[in-house]
Amino acid sequence: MSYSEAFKDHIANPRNAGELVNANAVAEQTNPVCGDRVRLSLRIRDGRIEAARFLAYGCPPTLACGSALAEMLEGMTIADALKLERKEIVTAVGGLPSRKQHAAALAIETLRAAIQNSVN
Amino acid sequence: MSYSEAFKDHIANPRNAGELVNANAVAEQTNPVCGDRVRLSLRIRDGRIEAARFLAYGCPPTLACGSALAEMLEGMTIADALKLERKEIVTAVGGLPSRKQHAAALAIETLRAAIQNSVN
Amino acid sequence: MRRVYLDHSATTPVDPRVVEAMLPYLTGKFGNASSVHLFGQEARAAADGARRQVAALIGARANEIIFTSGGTEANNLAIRGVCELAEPRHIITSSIEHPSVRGTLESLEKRGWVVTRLPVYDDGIIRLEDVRSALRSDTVLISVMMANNEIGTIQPIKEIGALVKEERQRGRRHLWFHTDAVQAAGRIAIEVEHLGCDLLTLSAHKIYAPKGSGALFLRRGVRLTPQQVGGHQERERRAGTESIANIVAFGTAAELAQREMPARNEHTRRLRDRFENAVKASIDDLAFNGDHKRRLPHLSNISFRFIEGEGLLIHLDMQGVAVSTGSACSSGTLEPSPVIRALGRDEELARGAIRFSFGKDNTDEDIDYVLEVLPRAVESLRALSPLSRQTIAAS
Amino acid sequence: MRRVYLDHSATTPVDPRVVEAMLPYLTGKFGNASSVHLFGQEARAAADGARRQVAALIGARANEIIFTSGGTEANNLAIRGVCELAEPRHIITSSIEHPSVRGTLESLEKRGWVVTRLPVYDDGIIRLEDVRSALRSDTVLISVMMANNEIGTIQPIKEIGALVKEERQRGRRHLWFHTDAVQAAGRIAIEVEHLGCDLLTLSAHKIYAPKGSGALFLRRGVRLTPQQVGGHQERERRAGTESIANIVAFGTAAELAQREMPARNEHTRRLRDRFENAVKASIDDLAFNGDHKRRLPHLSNISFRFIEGEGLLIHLDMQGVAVSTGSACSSGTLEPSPVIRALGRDEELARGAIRFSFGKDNTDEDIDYVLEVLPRAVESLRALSPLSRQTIAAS
Ligand SMILES: Cc1ncc(COP(=O)(O)O)c(C=O)c1O
Ligand SMILES: Cc1ncc(COP(=O)(O)O)c(C=O)c1O
Repeated sequence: MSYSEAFKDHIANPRNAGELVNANAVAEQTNPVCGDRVRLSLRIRDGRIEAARFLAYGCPPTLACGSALAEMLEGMTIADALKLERKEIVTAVGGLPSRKQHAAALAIETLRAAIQNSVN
Repeated sequence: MSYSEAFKDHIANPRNAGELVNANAVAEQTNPVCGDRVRLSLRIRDGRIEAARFLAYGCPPTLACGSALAEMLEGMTIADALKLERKEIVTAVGGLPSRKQHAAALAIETLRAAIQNSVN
Repeated sequence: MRRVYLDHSATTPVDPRVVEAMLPYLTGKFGNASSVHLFGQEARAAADGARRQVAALIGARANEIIFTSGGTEANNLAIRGVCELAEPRHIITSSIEHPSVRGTLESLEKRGWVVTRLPVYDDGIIRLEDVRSALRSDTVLISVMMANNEIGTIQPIKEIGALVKEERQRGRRHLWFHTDAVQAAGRIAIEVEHLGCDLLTLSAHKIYAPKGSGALFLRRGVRLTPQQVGGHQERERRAGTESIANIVAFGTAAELAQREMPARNEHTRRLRDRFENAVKASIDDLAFNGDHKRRLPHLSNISFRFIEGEGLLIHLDMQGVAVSTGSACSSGTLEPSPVIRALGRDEELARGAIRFSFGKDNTDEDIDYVLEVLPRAVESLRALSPLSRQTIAAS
Repeated sequence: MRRVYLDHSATTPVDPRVVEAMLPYLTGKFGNASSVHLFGQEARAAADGARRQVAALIGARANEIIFTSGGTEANNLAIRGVCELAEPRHIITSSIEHPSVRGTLESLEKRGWVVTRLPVYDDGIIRLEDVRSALRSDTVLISVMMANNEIGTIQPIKEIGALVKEERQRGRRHLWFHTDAVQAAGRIAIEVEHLGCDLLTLSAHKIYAPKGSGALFLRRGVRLTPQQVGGHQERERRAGTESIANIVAFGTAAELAQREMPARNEHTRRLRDRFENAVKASIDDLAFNGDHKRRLPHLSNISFRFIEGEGLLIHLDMQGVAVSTGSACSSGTLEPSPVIRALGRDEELARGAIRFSFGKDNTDEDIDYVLEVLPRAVESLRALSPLSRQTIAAS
């Protein structure tokens, strides 16, 4: 369980942390097994994610995946965001052991819920 | 099982080793459990042990006890020799762990047998 | 980067005096203690000397000490060794034992033993009355640790020992009392006679000796089924070539621990108390885990609300500060610490618990540094936490 | 006084390169491999590196290595670990196993297992046909050592491995093959794939690393009941804080053993052969024990008629020469060596057996010295022996 440099950087310097006051797409998802939680707030305009912020509680992979997700979302179209897969998040944090993959899954799940919840 | 200096000296420089050609009291005893063997030959004159020689086969305590016994016998009266006890042999070799006491017992036994066998 | 080690309950650095004492047994004096010749005698004499040193640390006789490969082996040997003499019956233990006791007891449960786990309440300490009322006519073993490895609480061992004696005086036979003193040794004065325990576990690497050596005190006359067999070592109680260098190290460390215990305790207590007071002053929403008084002097376990311990651990680690979330031995998993849960804490507090354990070589500068780093780390994690009210609002 | 160590089968001096490799793990890098922080990661990385080195020595994968506290523990773990998965059935072994295998099997016999001990004939080697005909439909385990610790004879491991494969191909399940390679490792090239064994035991202190470290090779997919429980270490196969310094030492020693094996073997074989030839020329009434060819290159086991081995051992020891009577691990007792008895030798020859085991650091001067001392020692003991014809006649 020794973490990669990319991973540690996401922990030390989380990207896009916080909550958007003028978000129009928000979701918070919890992993029922371990209680990990990710909250995502997006500002979407013309089918594109203008701004993204995350909050996370839980094991370090959950924090890192939240950070990686929020970072990559900014500027992305909704269509592309919906195509994002777990393994792209895993790659962005420099890899995760198999029993931590759920952290990336939770991030993707939260993204999809946020887009679903978006008030256009 | 670290041996005393006295003990090691008996092993390195056995006293009175050998077989008397003109013995008049001889015995060889075997410990039936471990096969250790002591042979004692004595020349007895006027109720006194003039010369004593031992041979021994077996564990080091058996060799040391044979040597200690033969050494202390020379010059001893038969009456005194018959009073010799196991613990005197044990003392002479610098002590023995309890599970090696049988070596001193074998020496005493051989002494008594030799005196019994003596042709006066 | 400055490195500050505050994880002395997981393992301790080896004392240079201990390294010096063991080195001859890694070089010229390399004999096998079973060998009859001089090389073997040197090894045997060294092990015997260490046995006396370890025995002295707990007021035992040298021939009551069985050297093992560590505390885990000693706990396995104690519990299985006593229980395997009997048909499955009943065992009493606490709900906050180290995994090596917990795991051994679970393996016995699978074979039909019944285990009663006593609660520790919110102070992390079992109650003598609970022990008394858990006793059954078929109770064979009581195994209660002397001091806990996560929160440092000290259990009423002497009182349990007295209870066991009382039961014996009433004619009860076949009731044995084991205590895991791995964390307590070198921090609490131990006298096995006074405590009334029949078996007691020690581990070398918690008292500034290398990992891979431990001991079981087995009171004279108490019978035990050996677990590792096929050799006459340790008076037929534990087969296997003795790890002489480690044993010598353990002996030296035991002697130093005994001699320096008051000074070490005073030092770590002062650092720990200074640390706790400063943390209390600079960080909100904390919970200190375990009874404030009846605990080891070198250990502080704090739950930080809204955050999860491992994130904090990594933050601190990236800044050179080594701490632990719960038991080092179980920190491969992400289960919230069962010890903190046993205090009645909610899951969030259990997940946010961090153990700071101080050592004889920590300095005030170490504490200064941690006090600089820790509040920032907590703050930045709380800024991320959806549970906290301190998160960043962005526009 | 000159000291000559000829007891390398009991234990070996620690190679200075091995001490150097382990020292950092006794000083700065003291972390517990279970800790998440940097100190822990250093320890874990070190153990992983050592695991690869040990695996390489026997052609295994790193994740097939379980570190233990020594060869004895590995033998216990292998045999009990495999057998405890099943109801008591049948085991095949040789009649000259090391006490740690012998003792473990005896403990299983007490629980209802049936053990067939194959004869080794006068050459000290079992026969494949005997293995084949001992096989029963309920045979669960074959445990045969790779090379014997007293006489060095090499057993037909590859052939047994092939037999086991054959049986599997015929549809047999639940038959496992374990070999104790403690004496063979570093002296015979080992490829577990080629040998076809499922479990294989190693011990660090026989290959110039410290005592207190060993390993069990467990072929991927083979199931095993852990013996020491209550911790997640060694992939749940062996609980307990890892002895990192010893593990690093073991790894380094394994790498050196692999690299230097040809040179070491050539060196010890030359010394051993020179020694044997000179002894043959200068001492009468000898018997060389074990097959002359199919044996380890560093070992010579000789029975001296008319005398008992321990007396000779002490004589030599008093002159600085360290040798052994039979297995170091059982030489606390005075039983004639069961291994020599198994060759069909009479009791006198069994009691008169001495093992000379040479090492990489022995020199020709060492041999010169022993050749000077040994004949005199034999002579003086024979002079005392009532069994001999060379005793002194006195008048
Ligand atoms: C209370 C307690 N018992 C037992 C152990 C296990 O000892 P070892 O690490 O020597 O196996 C530990 C160490 O983690 C401990 O803290
Ligand atoms: C063949 C054999 N197996 C097992 C062992 C036991 O190994 P250890 O000494 O590491 O317990 C030995 C060492 O005496 C041995 O020679």
